[in-house]
Amino acid sequence: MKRPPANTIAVLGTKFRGRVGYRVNPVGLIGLAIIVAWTVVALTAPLIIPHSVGEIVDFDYFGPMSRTLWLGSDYLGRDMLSRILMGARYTVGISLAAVAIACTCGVVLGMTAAVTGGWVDTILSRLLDALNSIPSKLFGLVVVAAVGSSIPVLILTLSVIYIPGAYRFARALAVNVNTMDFVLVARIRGESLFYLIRAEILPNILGPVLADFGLRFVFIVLLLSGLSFLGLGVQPPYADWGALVRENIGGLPYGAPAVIVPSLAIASLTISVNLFIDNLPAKIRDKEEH
Amino acid sequence: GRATSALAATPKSGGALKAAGWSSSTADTLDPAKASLSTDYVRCCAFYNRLTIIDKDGVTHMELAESIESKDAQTWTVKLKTGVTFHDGKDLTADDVIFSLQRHLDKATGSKVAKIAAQMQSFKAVDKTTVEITLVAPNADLPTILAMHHFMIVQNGTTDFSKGIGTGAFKREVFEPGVRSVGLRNTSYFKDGPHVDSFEYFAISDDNARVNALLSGDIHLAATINPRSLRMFEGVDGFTLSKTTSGNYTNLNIRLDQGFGAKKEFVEGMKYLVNREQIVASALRGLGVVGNDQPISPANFFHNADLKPKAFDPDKAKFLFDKAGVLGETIPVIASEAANASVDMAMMIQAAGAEIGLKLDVQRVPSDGYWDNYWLKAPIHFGNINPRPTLDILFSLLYSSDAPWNESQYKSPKFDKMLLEARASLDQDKRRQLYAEMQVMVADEAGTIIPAYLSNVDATTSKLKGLEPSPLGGQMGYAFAENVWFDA
Amino acid sequence: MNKRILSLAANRLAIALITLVIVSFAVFFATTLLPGDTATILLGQSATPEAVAGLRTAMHLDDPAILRFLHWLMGLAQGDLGTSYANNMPVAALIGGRFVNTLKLAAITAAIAVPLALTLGITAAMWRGSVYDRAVTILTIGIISVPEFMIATSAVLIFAVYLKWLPALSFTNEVSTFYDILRVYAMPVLTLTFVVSAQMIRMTRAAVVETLSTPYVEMALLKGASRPRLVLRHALPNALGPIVNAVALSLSYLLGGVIIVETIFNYPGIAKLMVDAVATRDLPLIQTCAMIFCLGYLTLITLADILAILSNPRLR
Amino acid sequence: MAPLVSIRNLRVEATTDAGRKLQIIRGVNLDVAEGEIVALIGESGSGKTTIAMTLLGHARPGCRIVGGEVRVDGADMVALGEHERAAIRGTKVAYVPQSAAAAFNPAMTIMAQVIEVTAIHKLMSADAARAKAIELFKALSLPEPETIGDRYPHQVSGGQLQRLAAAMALIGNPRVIIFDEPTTALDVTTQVEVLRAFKAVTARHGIAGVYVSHDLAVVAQIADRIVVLRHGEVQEVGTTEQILFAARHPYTRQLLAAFEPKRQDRAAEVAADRPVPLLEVRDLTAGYGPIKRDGTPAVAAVKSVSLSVERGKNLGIIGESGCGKSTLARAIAGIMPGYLGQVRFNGQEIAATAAERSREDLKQMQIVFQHADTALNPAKSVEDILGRPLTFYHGMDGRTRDKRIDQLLDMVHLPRLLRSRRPGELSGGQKQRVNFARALAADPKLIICDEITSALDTVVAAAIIELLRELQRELSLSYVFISHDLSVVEAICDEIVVMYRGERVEQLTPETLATPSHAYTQLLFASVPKLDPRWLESLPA
Ligand SMILES: Nc1ncnc2c1ncn2[C@@H]1O[C@H](COP(=O)(O)OP(=O)(O)OP(=O)(O)O)[C@@H](O)[C@H]1O
Ligand SMILES: Nc1ncnc2c1ncn2[C@@H]1O[C@H](COP(=O)(O)OP(=O)(O)OP(=O)(O)O)[C@@H](O)[C@H]1O
Ligand SMILES: [Mg+2]
Ligand SMILES: [Mg+2]
Repeated sequence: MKRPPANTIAVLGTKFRGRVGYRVNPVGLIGLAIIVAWTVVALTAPLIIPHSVGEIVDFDYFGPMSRTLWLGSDYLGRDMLSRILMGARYTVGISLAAVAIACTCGVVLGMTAAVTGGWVDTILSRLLDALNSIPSKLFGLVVVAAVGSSIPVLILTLSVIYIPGAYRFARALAVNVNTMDFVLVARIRGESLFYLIRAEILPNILGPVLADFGLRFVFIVLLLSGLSFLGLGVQPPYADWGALVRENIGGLPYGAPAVIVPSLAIASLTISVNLFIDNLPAKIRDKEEH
Repeated sequence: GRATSALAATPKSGGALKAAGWSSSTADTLDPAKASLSTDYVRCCAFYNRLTIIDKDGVTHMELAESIESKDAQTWTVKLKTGVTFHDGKDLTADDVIFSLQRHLDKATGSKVAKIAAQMQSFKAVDKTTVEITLVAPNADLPTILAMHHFMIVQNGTTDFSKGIGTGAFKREVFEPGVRSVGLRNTSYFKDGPHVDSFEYFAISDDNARVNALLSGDIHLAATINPRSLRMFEGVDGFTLSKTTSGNYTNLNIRLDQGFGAKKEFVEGMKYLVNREQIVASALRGLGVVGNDQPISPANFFHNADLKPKAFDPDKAKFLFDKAGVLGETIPVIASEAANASVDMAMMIQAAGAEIGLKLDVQRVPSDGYWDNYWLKAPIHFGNINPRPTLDILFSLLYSSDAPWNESQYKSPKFDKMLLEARASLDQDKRRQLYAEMQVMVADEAGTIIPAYLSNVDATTSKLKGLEPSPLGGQMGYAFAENVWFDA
Repeated sequence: MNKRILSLAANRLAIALITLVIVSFAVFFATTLLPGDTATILLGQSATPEAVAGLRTAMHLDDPAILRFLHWLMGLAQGDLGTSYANNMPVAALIGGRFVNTLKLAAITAAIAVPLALTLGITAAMWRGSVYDRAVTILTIGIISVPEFMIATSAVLIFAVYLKWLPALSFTNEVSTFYDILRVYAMPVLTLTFVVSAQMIRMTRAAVVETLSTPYVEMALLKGASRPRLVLRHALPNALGPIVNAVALSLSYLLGGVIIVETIFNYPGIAKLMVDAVATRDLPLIQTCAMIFCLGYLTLITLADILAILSNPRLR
Repeated sequence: MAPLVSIRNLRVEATTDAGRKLQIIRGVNLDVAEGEIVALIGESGSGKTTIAMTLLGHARPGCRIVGGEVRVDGADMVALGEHERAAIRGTKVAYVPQSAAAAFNPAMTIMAQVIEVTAIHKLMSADAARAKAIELFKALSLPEPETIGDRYPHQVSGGQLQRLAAAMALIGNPRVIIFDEPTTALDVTTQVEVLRAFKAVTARHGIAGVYVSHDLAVVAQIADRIVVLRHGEVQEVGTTEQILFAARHPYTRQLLAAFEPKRQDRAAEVAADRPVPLLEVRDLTAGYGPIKRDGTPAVAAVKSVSLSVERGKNLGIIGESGCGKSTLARAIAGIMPGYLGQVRFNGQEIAATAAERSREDLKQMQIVFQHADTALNPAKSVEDILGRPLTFYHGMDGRTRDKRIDQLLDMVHLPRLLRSRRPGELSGGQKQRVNFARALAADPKLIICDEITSALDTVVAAAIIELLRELQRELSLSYVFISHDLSVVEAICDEIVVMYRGERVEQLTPETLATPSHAYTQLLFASVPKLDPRWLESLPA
């Protein structure tokens, strides 16, 4: 049933083995390349945008792709290319940061609950259930009202909204692993909780945890625009990609690039992240040479 | 097709009318005093009537009243039409009128027009169909004021308004707040009509969805079309657009009593930094009329046409900002979806500012709670003002020193004096002169920048006839239901 | 065993009640943290201080919020959901029909999305690494990367505006035949299926893949078990914990998160009700909606937890 | 007539994660005629399990059959398509896995898994299958044959599980059965019953068998022919008599020579000046299920057992499969949720659960779990598994740790090249040794060894025994040694506790070993198989 790693991989692998010590998969590599490309765009956006993001450069709206405006214009007649390049900053940066925080916290807490069990488990689980039961819009509004709006607050809010989900999965996965003998072995060695979750549990649930990470990333990218519209975080004239889709949704009937292109940008990023996660480079254990 | 409005023809009877407004919520009400959304107005217009009504040319006519007269503009005599019955069969009487008007004075009612109603000092039922209203001070505009949607006449003693018992063209069949309402033709309506058998009204808050519902034939009228959706109707037959510019506007308010607004040059500079033509062209997609920083729209009889809008002049603005010493400072500007198109306007002003080194920090805040939390409070923010029937109301609401909604904290004793003088006068020419001068004062001295008056476009299937623009607002001043009919 | 399940369920039920109380307090504090109250919001632009004060007194909003909340809580204990501040109607009347609508939509969506997602997830795991598997991954991620409102709007444009096959709006009050149900629910259900399936597909695949590499699955293979049997009988039960959690989380979205679908298809459900309630700071309504979401969520995850425990004999 | 099974020039390759190819089986030929049983013996890790699996057309994950053919009843299992192969598995060829613990699905009842073959191939109705399974359980001397099937795999002992796995293979009436070390976890008395059952079944249906084992005496009883394997190559083939009594190949002779580990006179080494025993267990009662009000568990697997281990001395625990040996070991190690009684270590009473014991106590007392498969984290490499106790207890890292890992591997006779592998890429015996090496890494004072040589060939097993002795001499270690291999117990233990049905029935010393008093013990010793092909038949039924 279980397939040996595809042979194409091995070929590539042998090439890299000497220097890198990692086995990389071409599909994962493509994913990584796209992520890196968007990251570079995010970092250099202010330098490469042809127009300022707020400037109205087209008398028309939802303009088509043209020689002057490569990706057409948006609903106000602003340059879409510039807006998307700048949008990469928010979508890539904020989403990655938020998903990293959400998943790290969620997974660590989930594993802790599973390994510790007892009342720690009960309390953690119920608290996070309660947190998850609060509608996220209400939560967002409260945050804006209570702490105001800034990028760090936005990132934290996104993370908090998605911690309970990550927690549930990690816990569900970890309780199963926790019943295995090898965890018992580590326990009677006197290992600390931290070691148990990091070294014994995590490697055995990594696959699903990463899949969850990938999904959560997508959710966060999408929720980001929702929160921006609540006034949390990204402020005009800047906009993340989700917000670009949202503000230009009126262009959908006309097939305007202003709504299609940011959607494609989101899809390219989220698909890449997921492909990369599905095909993470693996450290090569076998160090023997012939 | 983009024909503006159908020619009057003989109305036909029958058909089930379905129409969609753009917002509704659980706060939907059939209490005219509390009506706040356009959907509330539409429903109230369908179920109730007012004493007076304003026609498409802005002229006041009688509706439930036979006549309204006064010699001194302070004591008014209202004579009611006879033979008008409520949906439950009871006759309309003077007591109903007094109850309906007096309600607004009771704080517990939560009336939206409590402030305006407060000038009505006492009511007296002279006989079964005559009411005498005495005002605190003379006001020549009373008949026009009574045409406001909030002054719809309800039955004496009503406590449960969800039944919607009025004298209107439709009898309430269904009323689910935030969902929909259905009215059936009132067969004993005192006027002609209504023409349609039933009227279902609900809200589709998503702009595209509303247009799509119309295009797919699910509804017959879609109110308040987003300017960017107009293209959807290009090259499609069978739909009619109806445009109204009634004096609704979104404005930038700079409070003169605090922050940057305290510097006169800054406020003046901002007025030159606003590219009004561009706002109309890009943000409103042509659905607007360039404004000149005062609230009286060209649709109003007293509009001062000589007052030209300030030209977009970044250099002059820069000069003024330099003088005020604000260049290089970060100036927060609050905008919100709650104030129609304000975020777009803010971004356009921001972009213009960026060109000359003025750093405007546009903060988009949630529409939820905007009016309560930011409007009137933040040093620089946007507002959105609905049309009012009289100029006096607008000025006393927004610009007199004691105005409850003095958005820029504009205080001018001279202005206050002129306002009182105009109100009490029955001499139209004198009033016109005073009002013209006051418009200039507001445009030059107040901190409210009114770049444009917004137009409203409603779309209907071409089969629906009889919809005409009204200065009171879209959807025929919200009273379309009893006036429209289906043409085969 | 049955006794064990019963005591487990009873235990969880008790804890769920406590969670419910925690949530209701949390929602209460969240609501009071929001600026503005019902009176100011109802009065909107015309909220002058006197007007607000007057309305407040009239609506009995002058009592401290916590008292009103406790009052509501006591009422709840007696089955009374209270009266809406915004329009003075009993909350139960406001929610009734809309709640049923929400349940209908959720049930139909679940009936379609869950089997579909599980099938896709399981088959992708079965043929993992294949073109099929990759295609499923890319399609799922691709589809959920498209914002919900865009899916819904596109569906309306295609099926209602251009093809004219379906109504653009879901008039639930006009449903009488099965054909009507099909027409009315087709697009909302399609949209929601797209939205909620991804999580189930991906997590199912990941969890099943993980268990497929265990020795007992290899042993089953050596017994001559077919691929479907390997996956369904051997891998799936051991991957059930995370899968039921994914299903529970996805379905809980259907109870409170379908605001966009409700708006675009004009479907009267309780998600929009909650948004309205928050907008008007209508405490009894907010609380009741929150309780409904919370109860739905807790029911789902409690079921998930119990199933997960049952699926692993070592946890029993 | 063509043989029922014929393997020609079989070559199996493993691919490491770096893409490097390792030859595991290098051109093996093998024939099994109808009704014949061929034993595969040889070094642990020589490829026995791998060959056995190829008979089902299967190679372990990471491995691939790269050449040769494997014909079973005419069909080439290598070339067949997935469906045809599946149709043959379980009906024509069945497999008794080496590690029953890992081969059972933890989420299904045992019965469901045992009769699954009949359901897959639609051989009989479920009721008939269940009845047949119960018959098999009885034949295999399983306790409570009627209800044991309703339990889950973790609720039965190691030896029970192994027999259940055999039942799982037998139920489909296959023509060829592959027994991969099917009796390693069985005590000798049970083993006798099981071997008889095997013989009876194979004889009755003319079943051909491939029998993988390390226990030459067992092989002697059951096999018609023996194939000796080393490094993936056949060393020698012959009839049982030939191989056992006239082996030509030096490796075969080595295997035979190591069969009976030498007893050693250890009396002299005993240091009598230490009055406090290292480990003392008093009236220990432990078991499973909910704890009753009086503190005893619902199912008591160990009842009021007392024992003590002197410093530098070894205690053997023997007894029937399922009599509670592992439970006792687990209770001592502090991993039973609760027990009654007292455990004293180093003269002090220690807490009932490991979580409450001090790190030093934990380090001093190590336990080696019976099932190496489940006790090794499948996601970690051997290097990490062995390195952790070194780092954890001794703070080693870098090169010192690497060196120590290599030493440990050498000690348990594992090639150093194995350090980068994961448990899934090791043979049964290799896993067992890693498991044991991990306990050694802690440098404890006491090791509780639960079946640490069961999967090892005689040569390696002898070497491990030698290692134990050596360590004991140098570091004055003590062992609690649980084993079914009485010769090993005899060879290494100073005292032997015999358990029966959860109770301690007798304590013996090597001197009194010859004259046990309890009836069960007598039966036990009588059941130790001899290297004589006719021994089994000669036993009274
Ligand atoms: N995936 C793999 N990668 C590399 N080597 C492997 C892999 N799987 C098995 N091996 C090696 O193949 C050899 C044969 O393993 P096999 O399990 O057949 O041995 P065995 O003879 O059954 O040993 P034992 O008696 O210990 O069970 C072993 O040396 C093992 O380390
Ligand atoms: N989790 C459990 N629940 C119930 N009974 C159990 C459980 N685990 C083991 N048992 C039973 O307890 C008894 C003792 O088991 P134990 O594992 O200690 O036996 P053992 O002496 O080690 O046998 P073997 O030599 O076969 O490994 C067995 O009869 C077994 O069926
Ligand atoms: Mg083996
Ligand atoms: Mg045991």
